[in-house]
Amino acid sequence: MMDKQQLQEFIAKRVAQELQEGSLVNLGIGLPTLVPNFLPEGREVIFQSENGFIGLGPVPAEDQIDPCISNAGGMPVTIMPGGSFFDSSLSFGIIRGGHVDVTVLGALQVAENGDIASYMIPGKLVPGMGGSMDLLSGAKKVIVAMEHTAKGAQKLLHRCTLPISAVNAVDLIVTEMGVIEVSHEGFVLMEQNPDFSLEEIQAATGAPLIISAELKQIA
Amino acid sequence: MMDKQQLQEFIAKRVAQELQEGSLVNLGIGLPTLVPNFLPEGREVIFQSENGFIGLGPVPAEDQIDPCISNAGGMPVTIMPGGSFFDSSLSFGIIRGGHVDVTVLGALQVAENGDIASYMIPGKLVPGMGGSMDLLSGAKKVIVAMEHTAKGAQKLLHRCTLPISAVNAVDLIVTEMGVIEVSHEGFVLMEQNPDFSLEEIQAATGAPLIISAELKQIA
Amino acid sequence: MSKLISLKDAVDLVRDGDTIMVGGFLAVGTPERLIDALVEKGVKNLTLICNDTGFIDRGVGKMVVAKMFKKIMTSHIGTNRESGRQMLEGETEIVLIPQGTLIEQIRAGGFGLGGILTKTGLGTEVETGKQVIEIEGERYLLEKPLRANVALLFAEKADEKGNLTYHGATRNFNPCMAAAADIVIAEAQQVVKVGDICPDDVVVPFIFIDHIVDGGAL
Amino acid sequence: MSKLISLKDAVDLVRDGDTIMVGGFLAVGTPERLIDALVEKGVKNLTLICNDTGFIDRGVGKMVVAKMFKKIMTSHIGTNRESGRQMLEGETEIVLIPQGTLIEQIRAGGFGLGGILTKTGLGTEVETGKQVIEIEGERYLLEKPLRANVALLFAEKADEKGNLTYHGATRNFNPCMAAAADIVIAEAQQVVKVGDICPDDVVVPFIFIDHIVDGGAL
Repeated sequence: MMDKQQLQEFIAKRVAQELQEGSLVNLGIGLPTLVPNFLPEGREVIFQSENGFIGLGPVPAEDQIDPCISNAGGMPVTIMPGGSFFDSSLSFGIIRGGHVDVTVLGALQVAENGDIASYMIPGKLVPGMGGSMDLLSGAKKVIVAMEHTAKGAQKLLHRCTLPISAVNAVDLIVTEMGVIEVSHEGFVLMEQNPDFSLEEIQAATGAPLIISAELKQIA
Repeated sequence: MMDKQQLQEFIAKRVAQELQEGSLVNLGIGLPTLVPNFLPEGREVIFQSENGFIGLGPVPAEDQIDPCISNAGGMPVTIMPGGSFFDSSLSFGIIRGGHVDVTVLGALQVAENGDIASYMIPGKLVPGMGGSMDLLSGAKKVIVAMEHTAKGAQKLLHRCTLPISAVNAVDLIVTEMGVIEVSHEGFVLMEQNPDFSLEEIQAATGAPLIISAELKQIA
Repeated sequence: MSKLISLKDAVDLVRDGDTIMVGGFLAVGTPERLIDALVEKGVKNLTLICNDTGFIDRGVGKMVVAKMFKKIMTSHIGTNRESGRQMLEGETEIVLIPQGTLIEQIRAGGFGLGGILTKTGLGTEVETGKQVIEIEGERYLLEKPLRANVALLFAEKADEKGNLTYHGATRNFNPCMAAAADIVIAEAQQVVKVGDICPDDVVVPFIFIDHIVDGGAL
Repeated sequence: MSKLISLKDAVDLVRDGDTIMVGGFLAVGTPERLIDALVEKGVKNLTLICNDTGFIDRGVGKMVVAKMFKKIMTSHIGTNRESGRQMLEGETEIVLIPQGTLIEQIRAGGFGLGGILTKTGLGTEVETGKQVIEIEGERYLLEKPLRANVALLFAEKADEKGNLTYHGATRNFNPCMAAAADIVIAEAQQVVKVGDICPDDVVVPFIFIDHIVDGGAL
């Protein structure tokens, strides 16, 4: 059994394989920010951050922090050679205009039609959507990276029960149990973590899983 | 009788008096570009140009020309201390957003309701509107600076006969004959060039002239 | 003619009941001195337009804690538990707006556009009560322009006329807000002479800026 | 991985019948080398989106003289008598668009907005055939986004990744066009190494630029 950290790293590692050479990628806060740690050696992926820059680099050493250079979670980062800073209207022009190849973000729920709920639990927890709704509507590919269930409760559902952030937006879901494509027919299990049986994965999923004819083990 | 140049300078000189200290002003090509030559000593007026800058200064000496620094007519100019360059979307944000205090431009016709025709004579001369339509709709005050007639033909009319550039846009008209305010009641002659009689001015005008109770001579 | 004024004179321009815009993204690029002075002065019943509500001890979050807002229009309140508490307990009206829509509404307010047309928020609660326009078979939400009485901005450098420059990710909402308020006050880390900023490097032209406050180094 | 290509390879990306955007304002900030190479190659039936049609011997005006356009969308043709002649004799379709509307339509095309809402052109021939939207009692023209197959841009400097900077009034339409075309080619007066442009000074981020041509000094 993986602990929380191992589980998150397992997911981040698999997501990293989805990021193509030269692609422009926006990472949500939390788990998605782990993804760059697992990029294959030598693969150049360009990270964009909605607070206004391109070319996010690794977290700096304590004594190298520039308080003006932070990611969309407000955490200190660095900027890679060739990176640039700009204002929010250009930043969301990039996002809304379809110039971001991939966005990786978490979710509270994902429906089999690609609807996603990710910004509020009414009456309880209301962080707000930040830039996520724009990313969901503008990015060419949307990958949800999250734990398969929330304290046992299903998160992959027939329909979202929480307020949604976007309609038909999600393309791929990566969890500790497997890799699921959101197709016109619904959830398709493309890759399986062999630590879980197909029965266990289906039981943790609130909608029918189509098993891909080319089902593989998560590498 | 004034020659063409004297006449243009006479008009430009009167327009210059309208420009307040610290105001942001956009000058159309042609006659309006003469206005800065007649600003009262020490009055600081800021000139904006729709091709993307604030702080236009005088025409440079031949050997001081920077081909990248030109006005909206494509002519070489200089930039004043504190000036800045930007792109067309910001330039027209300034214009459309009501941040320009005064625009001074020429016209083919002006109607007594403030309509202005200035961008084409169908089938004959079609230069296009350039930035003028945005200036007419966005600038706080619109001053038309032009000769009172075109080879004898009236240009101040009851209604424009040429395609208009904007509706109800003109606030003030300065010609070699006088200064005319465009009011809800129509053209009001505020100032008179004493070289012309009231009858002559009316005869050159294609709509009734209301004579202001405070009619003055052009200074 | 320098636009430099004191912190006290600057915050006196903000009145009870005003709508204010404040630059910054999770308190990066936020005018902290102006915020501190406003908290000290104790203005009331403000409406805030800001990307987020910062932290309880940084950015506009300090004003949230001081209960200075009756209404907040923002994209995110998740980093300030007091915003969430005030919302859930009905003390403060919080209007959540997608970040890309919010910045574009502010830009439209400053740039004389009648509104913006975006797909963001279609089919979500964001759509509620709003007009949907169909253009060539595609549906778009019509979102209206936003303006404020006062904008409180951050800058790295300001010259004495009010030309502004930025470093790093501190621009965010600041340049668009500069055009969208009746009174615009910029807090600069450094105030320089006119001419010290190259005309090619100006991010916000001085015509938008009414007053400058010397904020000193962060 | 430099994006630098030859002039010949660059113009081979423009095909007969394409819609092209070209940066520049009365030939200031226009990629003259690319234009010369296109004229030499002789592409046909293009649609041009450009602020103006330049002069008969400068800017896109040279392409007008070479009769390369079937349609031109522009704000001004008054400095090029050949544009006017082609229009009046019905050889070329010329669509006149207010300059502020044109730049905002291009921005909308690149930035994923469904259109723009402006008062410019209301009550004039520009309104003909267009939707008018009423927002809070005010009328606005709905103008649609513009995109192109290829954008031909000018820059002062480009680094090898494609980050661009500008000097003087050469920006004009270039930055917005960078986002609004499928293939974007920048002609830079000077090509520098990655890292030579400070991240705070980049005007057009490299992600928009597909190819760079070294145009040399003007």
